Amino acid sequence: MIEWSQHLPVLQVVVPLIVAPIIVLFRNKNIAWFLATATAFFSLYTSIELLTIVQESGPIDYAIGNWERHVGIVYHIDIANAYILTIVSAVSAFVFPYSYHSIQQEIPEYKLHHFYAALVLCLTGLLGIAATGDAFNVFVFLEISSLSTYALVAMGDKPGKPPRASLAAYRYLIMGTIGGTFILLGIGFLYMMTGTLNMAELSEKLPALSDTSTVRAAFAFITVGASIKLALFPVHTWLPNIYTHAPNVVSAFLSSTATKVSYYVLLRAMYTLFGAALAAQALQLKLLIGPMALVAIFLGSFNAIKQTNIKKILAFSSVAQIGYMVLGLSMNNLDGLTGGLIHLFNHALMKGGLFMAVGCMFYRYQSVELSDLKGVGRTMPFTTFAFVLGGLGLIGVPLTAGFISKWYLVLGAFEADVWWLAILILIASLMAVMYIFKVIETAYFQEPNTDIEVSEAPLSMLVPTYALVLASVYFGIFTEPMLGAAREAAEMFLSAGGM
Amino acid sequence: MNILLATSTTAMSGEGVYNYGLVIFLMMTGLYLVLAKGNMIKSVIGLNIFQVSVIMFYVSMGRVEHGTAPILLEQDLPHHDSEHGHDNHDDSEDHGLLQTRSDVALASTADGNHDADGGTDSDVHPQAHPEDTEANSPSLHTVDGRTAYSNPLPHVLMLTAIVVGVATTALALALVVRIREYYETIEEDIVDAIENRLQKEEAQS
Amino acid sequence: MEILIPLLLPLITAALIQILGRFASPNIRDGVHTLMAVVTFYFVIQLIGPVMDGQRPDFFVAEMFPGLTLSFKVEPLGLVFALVASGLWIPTSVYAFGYMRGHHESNQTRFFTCFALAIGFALGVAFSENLLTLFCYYEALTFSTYPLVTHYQNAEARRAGRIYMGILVTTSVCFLLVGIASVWFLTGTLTFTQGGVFTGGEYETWQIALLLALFAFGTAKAALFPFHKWLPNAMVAPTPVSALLHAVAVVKAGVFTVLKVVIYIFGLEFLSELGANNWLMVVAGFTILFSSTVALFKDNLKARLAYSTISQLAYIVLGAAFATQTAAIGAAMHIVMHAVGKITLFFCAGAIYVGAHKKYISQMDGLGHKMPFTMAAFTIASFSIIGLPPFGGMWSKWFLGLGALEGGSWGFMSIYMISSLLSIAYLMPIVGRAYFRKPSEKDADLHEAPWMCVLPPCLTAIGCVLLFLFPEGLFDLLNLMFVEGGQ
Amino acid sequence: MTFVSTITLVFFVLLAVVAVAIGKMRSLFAAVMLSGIFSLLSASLFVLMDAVDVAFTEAAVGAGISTVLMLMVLHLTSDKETHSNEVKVFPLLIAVLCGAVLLYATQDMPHFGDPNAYIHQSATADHYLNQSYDDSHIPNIVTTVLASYRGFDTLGETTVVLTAAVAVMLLLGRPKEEEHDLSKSPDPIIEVGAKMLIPYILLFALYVQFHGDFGPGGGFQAGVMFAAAYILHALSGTVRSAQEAASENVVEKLIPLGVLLYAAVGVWCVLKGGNFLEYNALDPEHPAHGQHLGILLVELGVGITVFSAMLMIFYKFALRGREVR
Repeated sequence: MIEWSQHLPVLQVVVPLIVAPIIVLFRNKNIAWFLATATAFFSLYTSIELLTIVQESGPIDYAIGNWERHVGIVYHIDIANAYILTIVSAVSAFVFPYSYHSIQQEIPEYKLHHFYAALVLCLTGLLGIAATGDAFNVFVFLEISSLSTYALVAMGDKPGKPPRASLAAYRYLIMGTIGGTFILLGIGFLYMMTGTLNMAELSEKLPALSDTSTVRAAFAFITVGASIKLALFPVHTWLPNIYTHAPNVVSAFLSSTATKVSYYVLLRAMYTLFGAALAAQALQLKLLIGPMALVAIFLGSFNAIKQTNIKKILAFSSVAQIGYMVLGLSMNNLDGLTGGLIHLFNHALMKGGLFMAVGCMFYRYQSVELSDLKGVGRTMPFTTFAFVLGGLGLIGVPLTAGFISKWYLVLGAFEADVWWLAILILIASLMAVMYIFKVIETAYFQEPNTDIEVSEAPLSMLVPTYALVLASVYFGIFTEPMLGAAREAAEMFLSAGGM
Repeated sequence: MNILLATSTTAMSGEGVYNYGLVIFLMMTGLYLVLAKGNMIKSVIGLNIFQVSVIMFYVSMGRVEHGTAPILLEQDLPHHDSEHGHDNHDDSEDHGLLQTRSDVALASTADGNHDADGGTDSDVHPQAHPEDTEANSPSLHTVDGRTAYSNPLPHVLMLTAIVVGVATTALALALVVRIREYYETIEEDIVDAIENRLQKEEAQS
Repeated sequence: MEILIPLLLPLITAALIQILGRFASPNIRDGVHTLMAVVTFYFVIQLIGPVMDGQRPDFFVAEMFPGLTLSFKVEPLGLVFALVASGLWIPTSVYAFGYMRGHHESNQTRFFTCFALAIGFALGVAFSENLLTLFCYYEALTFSTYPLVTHYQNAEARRAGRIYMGILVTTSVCFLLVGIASVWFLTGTLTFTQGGVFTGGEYETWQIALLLALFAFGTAKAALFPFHKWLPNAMVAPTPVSALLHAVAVVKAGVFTVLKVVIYIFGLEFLSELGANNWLMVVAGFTILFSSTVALFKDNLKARLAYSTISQLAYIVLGAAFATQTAAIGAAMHIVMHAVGKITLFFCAGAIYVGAHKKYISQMDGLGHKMPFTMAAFTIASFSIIGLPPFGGMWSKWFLGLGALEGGSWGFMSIYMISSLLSIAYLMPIVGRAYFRKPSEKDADLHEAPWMCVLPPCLTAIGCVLLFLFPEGLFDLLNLMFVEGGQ
Repeated sequence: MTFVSTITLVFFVLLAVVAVAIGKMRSLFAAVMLSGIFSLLSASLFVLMDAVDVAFTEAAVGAGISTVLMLMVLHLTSDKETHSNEVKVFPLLIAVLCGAVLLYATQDMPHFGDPNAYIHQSATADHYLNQSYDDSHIPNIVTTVLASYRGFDTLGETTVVLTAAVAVMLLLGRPKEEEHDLSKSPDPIIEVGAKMLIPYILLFALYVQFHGDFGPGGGFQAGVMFAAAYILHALSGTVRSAQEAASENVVEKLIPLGVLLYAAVGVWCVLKGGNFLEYNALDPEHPAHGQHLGILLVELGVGITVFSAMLMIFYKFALRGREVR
């Protein structure tokens, strides 16, 4: 009787939103884990379904409460939303099952169900940001995801050790709240000038107002706010500590979802809201963030090389990879933007896989310091091999997903007529070789510490890790499904501004 | 201050933007307190001030001169006369920028009428009943004989923002408690100093 | 489909080795390895017939980018390279068992796995239908050989590994990939096409010269100066690796790429008309003379062979640089001739190391008496490398020389001649020492290495002779390089 | 300048003074108190600007809950700021830069209170002002917009509250036996005084909960007030005594239940054949009744979650105690 498929857009967000309180209600760690995992898989199913529908028959509008778009909140799912939704839910579908053993070791048992509730809430928030077509709704869900993130990260504190995770979370909270408030302010300016909060309506009305100072300031605030959440240089300072000190599951989850969603917000702001309205300013801004992205790439890679803590290496590498994504955006052409967008997905797979592999190492060694992980390649061959595969992707070796992104970025640089940029992009990927091989050399070229007996990580952790890592290889060869979506999304952004 | 001078514009176009100027000052104060990175509690207070000033900004934009809270007064309920806001666009004729917007408003109102009450009297003159207006001090809340309500949407949005604000504060304070329990201070620079020392020690061992 | 079998077989072999390495005895593992090598070679041979008939079997795997596929196609040049790589895999596999066991090496399973993978990727390079596929396999080859180079997992291996990866990856990413992307950007295709892909466009000489430079230096596996340093450093690897990979598969993948790009991407005529190839002749010529000279002064046998390899690779690059058909055929033949000759030399060097534990030429006095088979093979191979009849090396030098006259000048012809003299100078002393000096007292009880180490060099030495006697088949096949193949 | 705008100006000046004073104040206790005053002042300002609902909430939350939480944290730590009050250049620069952009933004803004401003002329505002009563028969437009038109935002907002509660439970939660009650033995005068107040607060909270349709108030404000009553109970007695009245277990169950009630209403609408949160579907004959019912239920959901979440946050702070390291 009820056509459930018609409600898919809202179910995508509401199901995790309902599951989270149920988890709190049950207060049982196993049920919590099961519900969270089931939700992740349901999300994956929904998002793939949405992606197919959108690819076949164009964008879907879903009016919550069945109000018109200027009255209520309307979900607008087009190819870009569906693409981001797929990334977020795909990663959760791998990370949540993985978390079962990993997190039990890291936080006390009586907190586990709350942990899963927070995890699912974070998922809810991220999905909500990606699905909505209402500017203020973005802010609400942004805060859901942010608040849960702060708590999740702080769970990385080790008893008796300095609460570095809490400290990192506190500092992120300060920056993140400023970022969120900036976005709120920007939305306020837009609302003030147009009288609407609906993104589609905004993009229709803004062109006429493009030369008002208020709209320009709104653009500035939203861009800065989204950049803070995205951790783009120079407001990236919160990210390394967050990824380093958070529980491994959380690092894996956040690194492959949160920044992706922020990137999406930035894209929406730049193309959908302001694309047509502030074409010139947006172009200038892209010129401005281009160099920032470059600095992020080199600074991130350079810092990654210097680190001795694997998670920190990966964290700084994330700063660099975010630089790649933004660089693609700043090129403002089809190939570049496609590169940026496909890198969202590819990086999610690779970085998720890498953090999960590191999580496996931590599970056995209780440390992620390189000095403690000597010879891990011999004690944990499967885990280390997964790390190597993921690392190769990060470097951008062909036949891995990372290559696809680099290829498009290089073509984008050509298309933008800056050939030296192509070279710089590639040189930066050599820096990735250096920091990945730093880990590989420690893993294989140093004698394992003989006084601790170490075996492989449990299968429940290895299987999801391999699933992600192998997926990154699979999508490096059979690129079509995701690359097609990324390309379509890029075309959409560049042509109509996306609404 | 320039902004204050803007006050002298005509009454109909509002009272200038001076209070945005003041909101901005509060925002700057709040932002400075957060970033000055001294005492953590103070940072949280600064964050609060920052957020409240944004809320103030929203609320300011929702206000209408001579307006009242967006709770329909007795005389404006449909059994009296329902359509009051209709000829808003008449007022805006001196305001070129707004022409298009008023038209949109008009068009959509017309649509709305069909949906809702069918043939409600959209042409009834929106005169308030004398006894009601007396009770509600006409000079404050009526413009051209119609009740002026402030815009409810910013209020709704800000209710959400306040909730977000208190949630953030609670979380920030919880983190501060955890930090304090180990470092026994809530001064950022002391925490940093302890951290530097600890990390040096770890590097040595 | 038939093309897929030889491509997949080595990978399957790798998987089998992993499984058998865990659950079966080393004999079974190694037996299966050799068997699979033979089967692979058989299936590669099966491709000769169709190709000679003018067919070009192909296979499409996936579309990586719109209009850009991961796909394979057999054409004569690639087939020749594939024949060399898979053919020499058989003796090398036998040799490797003898060597690795003779040394009681650890991690043999990993070693053989990577070995098989490397062969598989080399075949992938050979059969690539377009530059993108080639690049994928080229990089895969680099990464699969890294564990082989660093097999000993000590500080020296780590250093060599860094140089190996550093040079190969840096050049391939910074030059080769940029070159490939530029070709795609300029022409909209990466497919290897008869006569090149630049036909019809207007290009400046410097543009094409620059692009050629991206390719020539980008394929550092071709060891063109100044990106040759990795090759001598990679000699820390066990000798079978040096033999098959750093004398045959890997380096030949490099020169093969250069040759293929020159012929099928730039087009010989296009290059020579623009004159964009001139600088490459100079660089290749310099590399020949330079590395031959360096080889003279190396006492470590493997190092000397490594520098010899660099100079011989430059022969091939120089042949490609002439951009004439004769020279191209000569270069392609040299891939085969040098491969068979040089692998023999490395086998011998390894056999000497296993049997006599000697690394340095100065210690090899009188070895010919103690290890007659090994040294006989060494002598034959040396002659072949120098280019003397009745050994295979003569034919390729002949064609290269003709090509030099056709497309270059007497100057480059003379470089070939001087280099041949130099090769006499660095190879003959070894033979001389082995036969004409008395073995030292300590070496009294020296004897041949185990048969698994001695048989392969003898076989490949015989191969040198056979290649001299029956070159027609190879020549016919290579002549098809310039014929448009139909289905 | 009208009377109202003059007062507004005065309030703004006061706010500015308080804000600067907070920056200057070395005593953290004073700073926290001033921040409470800041909230109260802004609440008054909101009333002046006709945002009664916002004012109500700000007073309850900013001046109430936030201040209590801060005081509790202060109780756990020193109440003097040790570091000096010198002006830091970099933060100042950022603040000034931000201010400059904001000032720039005001150039083209509609004037304060201008009835012709875009937002008052928009179709959105028009619908809210002229249609909302027909849609739901509720005079308080804010309530209709909050719970129906933008009901999904409010569901999100309730989820934010749930998130905060879960987060604080994660951050400060401890096994029962390790919890330390922060409160001291009660002062009888305060205890009696407070106990007398509590029934009235509860009564008022109930009124606010169900009167939100007609006047300022609603689930959120009511929830905060309920929580305030219990918090007062705890502050005047001990936390344990408050827990006897509202046990932690029950409170923890209530938090998700509120959100679930809200979401369930949404799903119910779907089951009835409407869109998510389409209350009209609840009573197809009389859509306005459906709206009314839906709004009532979701407001109740909000109230439950906010009450229990605020109380839980308070409990967790209070029971964290001083840890002996």
